[in-house]
Amino acid sequence: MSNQEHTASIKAYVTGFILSIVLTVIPLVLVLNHMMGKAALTVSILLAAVLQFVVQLFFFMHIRDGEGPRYNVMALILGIIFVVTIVAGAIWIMSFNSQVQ
Amino acid sequence: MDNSHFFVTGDPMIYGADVSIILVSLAIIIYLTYFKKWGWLWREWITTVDHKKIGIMYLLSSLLMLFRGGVDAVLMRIQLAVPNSHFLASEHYNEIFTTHGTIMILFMAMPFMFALFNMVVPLQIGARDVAYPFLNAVSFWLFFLGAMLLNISFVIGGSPNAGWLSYAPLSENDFSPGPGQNFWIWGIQISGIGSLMTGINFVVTILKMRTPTMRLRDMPLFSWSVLASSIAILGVFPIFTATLAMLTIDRLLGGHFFTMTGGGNPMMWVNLIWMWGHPEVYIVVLPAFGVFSEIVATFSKKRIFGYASMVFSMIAISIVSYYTWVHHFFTMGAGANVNIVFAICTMIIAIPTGVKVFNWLFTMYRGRIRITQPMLWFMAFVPCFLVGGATGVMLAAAPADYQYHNSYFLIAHFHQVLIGGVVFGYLAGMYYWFPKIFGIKLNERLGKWAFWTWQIGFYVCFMPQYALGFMGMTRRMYTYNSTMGWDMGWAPLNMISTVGAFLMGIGFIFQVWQILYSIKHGERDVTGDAWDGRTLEWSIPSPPPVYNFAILPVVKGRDAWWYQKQEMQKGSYQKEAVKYEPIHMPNNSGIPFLMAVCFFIAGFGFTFEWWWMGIAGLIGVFITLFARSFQYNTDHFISVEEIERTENALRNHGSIHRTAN
Amino acid sequence: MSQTISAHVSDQNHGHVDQEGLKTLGFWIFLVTDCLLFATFFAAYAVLRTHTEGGFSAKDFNVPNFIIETFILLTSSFTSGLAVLSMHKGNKKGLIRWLIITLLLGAAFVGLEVKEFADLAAEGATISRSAFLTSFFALVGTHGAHVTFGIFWMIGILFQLSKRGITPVTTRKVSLVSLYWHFLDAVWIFILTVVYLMGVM
Amino acid sequence: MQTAKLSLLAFLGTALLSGCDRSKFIVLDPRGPVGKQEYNLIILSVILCAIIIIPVIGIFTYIVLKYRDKPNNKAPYQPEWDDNKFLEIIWWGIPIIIVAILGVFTAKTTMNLTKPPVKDVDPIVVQVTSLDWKWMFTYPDKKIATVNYAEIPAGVPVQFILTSDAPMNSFWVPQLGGQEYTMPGMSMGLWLQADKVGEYFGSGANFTGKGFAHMQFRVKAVKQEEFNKWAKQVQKDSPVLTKAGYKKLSKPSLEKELSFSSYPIGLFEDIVNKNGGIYYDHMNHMGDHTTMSDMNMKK
Ligand code: HEA
Ligand code: HEA
Ligand SMILES: [Cu+2]
Repeated sequence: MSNQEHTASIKAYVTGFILSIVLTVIPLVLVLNHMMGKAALTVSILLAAVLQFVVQLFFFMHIRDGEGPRYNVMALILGIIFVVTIVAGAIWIMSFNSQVQ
Repeated sequence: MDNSHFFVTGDPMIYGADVSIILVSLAIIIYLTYFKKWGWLWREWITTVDHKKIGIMYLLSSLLMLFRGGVDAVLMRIQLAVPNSHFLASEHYNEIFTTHGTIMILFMAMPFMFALFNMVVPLQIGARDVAYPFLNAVSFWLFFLGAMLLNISFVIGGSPNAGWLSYAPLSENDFSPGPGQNFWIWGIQISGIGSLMTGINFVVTILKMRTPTMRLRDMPLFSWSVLASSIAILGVFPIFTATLAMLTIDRLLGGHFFTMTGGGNPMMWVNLIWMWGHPEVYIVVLPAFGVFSEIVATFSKKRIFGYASMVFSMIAISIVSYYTWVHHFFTMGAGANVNIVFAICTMIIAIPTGVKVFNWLFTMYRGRIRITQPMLWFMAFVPCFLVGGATGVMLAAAPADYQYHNSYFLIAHFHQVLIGGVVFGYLAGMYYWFPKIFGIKLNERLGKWAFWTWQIGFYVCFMPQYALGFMGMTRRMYTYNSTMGWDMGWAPLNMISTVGAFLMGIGFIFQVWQILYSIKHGERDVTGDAWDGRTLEWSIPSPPPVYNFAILPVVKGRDAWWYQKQEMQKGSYQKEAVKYEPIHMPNNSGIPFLMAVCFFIAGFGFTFEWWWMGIAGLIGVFITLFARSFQYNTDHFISVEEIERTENALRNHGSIHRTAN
Repeated sequence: MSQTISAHVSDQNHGHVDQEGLKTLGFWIFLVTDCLLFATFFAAYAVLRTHTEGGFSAKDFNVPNFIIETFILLTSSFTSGLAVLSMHKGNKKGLIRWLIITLLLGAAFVGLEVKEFADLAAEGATISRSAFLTSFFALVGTHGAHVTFGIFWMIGILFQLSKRGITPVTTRKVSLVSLYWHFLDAVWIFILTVVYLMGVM
Repeated sequence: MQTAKLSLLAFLGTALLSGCDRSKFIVLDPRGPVGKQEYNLIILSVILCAIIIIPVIGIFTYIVLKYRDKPNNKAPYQPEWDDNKFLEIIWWGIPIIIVAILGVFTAKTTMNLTKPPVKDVDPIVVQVTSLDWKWMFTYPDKKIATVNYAEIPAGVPVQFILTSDAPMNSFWVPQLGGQEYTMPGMSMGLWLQADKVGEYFGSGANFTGKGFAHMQFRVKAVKQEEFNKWAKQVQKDSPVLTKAGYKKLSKPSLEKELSFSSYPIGLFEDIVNKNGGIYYDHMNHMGDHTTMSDMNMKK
């Protein structure tokens, strides 16, 4: 994590920026023009969001930077697992979908 | 909000408390002034960033809170000793179990745990401090002032009374108006932020601050347990912060997260608070496991058995504990499939826990067991935790839990793991590392008395509670046998249980006596290695100098100090010529304390819905943050001469370079 | 868990810990925990989003407003990156210029958000109107508060930069604030998707 | 080791002192099929835990006694022995097996309890509303209501449908079966059945504030004919529960046992809906507009 080596270059930033814009415009167009069924639409825009998150990570936040054990990557992966657990778990549990006793 | 009762009135016990609080505060102030100790207090303690001193402050506060929580417990037990008792009124009883639970877990167990983190981890991994000493001080002061905020509710404004996890909608404005519930929110919110920062601090400390030659796989198990516990802290305390913020929004801004009206969903509170609450209990028990791992190896004179699976099981516990929270509300009826999944995940936790138990047993196997004070507590822990864990597994069988839930069976389960696991574990840790931090061994005789009264008291108090659970007695009842002529036969067992509580109280008094007595008359430890230890903390003098290690130790594997001692004994140990280098240390700072005071002011203001005060406090917090950001002169070097002077003085005490016996 | 000793030693030059690197790792971990904080608000929003009590619902969001907000924030994320680039080139002027632009974009974003909230309140869609609105204001407001905090943080750093120039310490501070800014952009993407797009769709 | 003995002693002492009277341990003395299934699971879990916990405590005692650090101790001493794959496999393996067994039975019982305890008898519905600090029971078939006591026919499965018009509570009749939360805005189903005629202790199990300790109630199981007779009696003799009456009843207070000959139509549904029920598809009918047969079909 020292500052010696950087994947940051103007090229990376511009690429990242363009990709982000594209990945923002696509879901906007899809949603505002009602282009798909509800389920498909939901999946596509979530997918676009996740892709954009990845773009940010690689092109802006330089997740690949640094040497030695990648503790930041490990933290991030664990964090993502927990995030999914929190949101999906809450939705699943709060749907109260059958009789218990 | 109705603020007409700023000072709690009406109960003689509270007037008593008022008077004693005023008297004690006065006594402290007079003492400090008379002996001109204010400057000393400020320079040496309030502004300190030294992890050892912070550890000591954590320890003192947690013992104080054990006393406060224990007094609550004794009051509850007095009320329940006989049926139809009028010792405490309903609301008062409710306040007492709420503060008892909150204080014991958040202000006793957590700080006790942080005390051990701070006192031991840097020494064990050969570091000179934690990764962020300044942040460490912030964490402590946030905890301390958060705890004080909750504690003053007893005499100002009224205490919270909706249970230690304050289920909504009972904890909402409709059912709990007044400042009590706000005290609960802000007290634990402020200290919770401190805990989160401590978690970050120790994860980074352990990953990055080890002495360069210590690989993770050489690291002592206590430090591993701290890592596992800290990972769990990072995973769940943000949820805690957010959940409390939601309740704050409901109460202060009229929101509808968990209200009955406006489309709110009270079940969401239950769901979110247990997402934090369940891992929280493993957060506090994991370091206890770590303590025992050190103690067993040391006092069996043997390497710890199955190191790799010990590490694996701890990490597994901290991750799997994230997936069990529903077992606290099987009876909410989220669905049969939900219950089955979470029941099985819960039972799975028993597997790595069991592995740890077996590894401890086989560490003793073919060892040489010395029964010292720390070891005594370990030996009390094993059967107690086994039984408590087994009743946990019984609770985990979801349909069986429909019968145990919220009954005294549950109360007995969790006291057995919390006292048998956490309290015994931390006390063992305190006995074990006391000589290291204070240079004093604790008196054995008084220790034995304390130990046995605790043990007997514990079983007398909590075994009957399992039976009470089977008799249908539910928790949080301030009285029984008073209505409708139901006599369920609960009275005799409750009486026995109360006797047990008193015995534990006596045990605690013995411990306080033991500590005070030992400080005055106790045996000094001049060797630095009071127990013939195995890990690095025993290689330096007791108490250690500010910088811990004059030269960062070289580690060749696990149990580094043990093998170094053996080499020294064989004479094969090559002592390198000491060449000191200046040591880089952080400066003391008053900002952490001031920041926490601002938080306290904010919390107090919002508690009474005095917006001006709350916002002023928050602005104060930001000012202190900015002040820190503009500070560039934050550390200094200790010169070589000073190190030489200190080391020589310590060596003349006869410590580090003695050869192993 | 199994690096070799030598790799490890180079990680920390001769026992003197690399203070700035240490702080960067800590900040990363803090960001991950902040993610979990947002996740909790997201979870509450996901559960409560239909609980509108017959009032304002997610269908009624102001579309142009959130589109503009999104592009402003995206651009500011880009400009904060450019600031870091200038810094690595040793270009103090460029660094300060890009930081100021980032900060102004951030302020514009917050301004639009405040306007959105004010409009909602004027319509009677306040935080206490329904559980849906409570969870909406809490989630989006928490993000807005983060952005606001970032703005003040940048102002503080700007002062330090103008006084001290590009030093290892200020370099670390600029890197962290920019990391924070990218992170807020990433969170916003999910707010855009889950709150606004899934709302109006 | 001493502590282990001690715990055993304390446990035995406890059992003795409480008079060895099994009937006091109502959870272990179930009087209906639901309670019995849960009882069986309890016993199974006790046995499975005992199988492992007791030997471990035994081994522990043995090791501590044998490997004491005494000068003339002849037991082997191997300070470097720290690893044995075979042993490790054993102690990962045994708990896994036990957890697997317990897990299977837990899952089975959980699924079983979602169904009516017997199939050949038509169930009845009793709606339960927890209030501050009393229990209200409404009988949609008989159109009567009671407070703080419920009468049910013995041998007939009862579908209790639970909600709350106050902070959430938990409905628990230990001898008939386990509890379930009563929650505002929800209508949850709970199957219970009394095999024999008798009076059973019930209580609220989830804390709701000041009067919580007094939220105990009586469930009286009687023969079917008597049940019908009782209902008729209530319809004839008792006062009416009006809307205003309910409003007063739902205010925080303690009440004695009460009976009402009728209650406002749709009372239960209104309670559920006004507290947020409109946001859930209620899998359990609220009992007002359904016939028993399509309830059976669903399960
Ligand atoms: C330090 C605290 C701590 C610890 C370690 C545990 C450990 C466990 N707990 Fe406990 N628990 C609490 C503190 C703790 N608990 C608290 C405070 C509450 C109540 C909160 C409240 O409501 O206020 C609670 C409540 C609670 C419930 C909810 C009950 C209810 O509300 O109805 C359940 C249910 O599953 C449960 C289960 C377990 C299990 C399975 C374990 C396991 O981790 C235990 C594992 C250990 C062993 C099993 C022993 C050793 C293992 C072996 C020798 C291996 C082989 C054994 C077998 C296969 C059986 N606990
Ligand atoms: C680490 C956590 C911890 C610890 C250590 C304890 C310790 C004790 N607890 Fe606590 N307890 C909880 C955590 C803990 N508890 C929680 C989370 C709850 C749930 C709260 C809720 O429902 O919301 C609870 C609830 C709870 C109840 C249930 C209340 C109810 O539901 O109505 C009871 C009842 O017996 C009880 C008793 C005790 C006793 C007797 C001790 C003893 O071990 C205490 C011993 C210590 C002392 C006694 C200290 C010394 C005191 C003195 C020196 C004073 C003077 C001495 C005398 C007068 C003798 N506790
Ligand atoms: Cu739990």
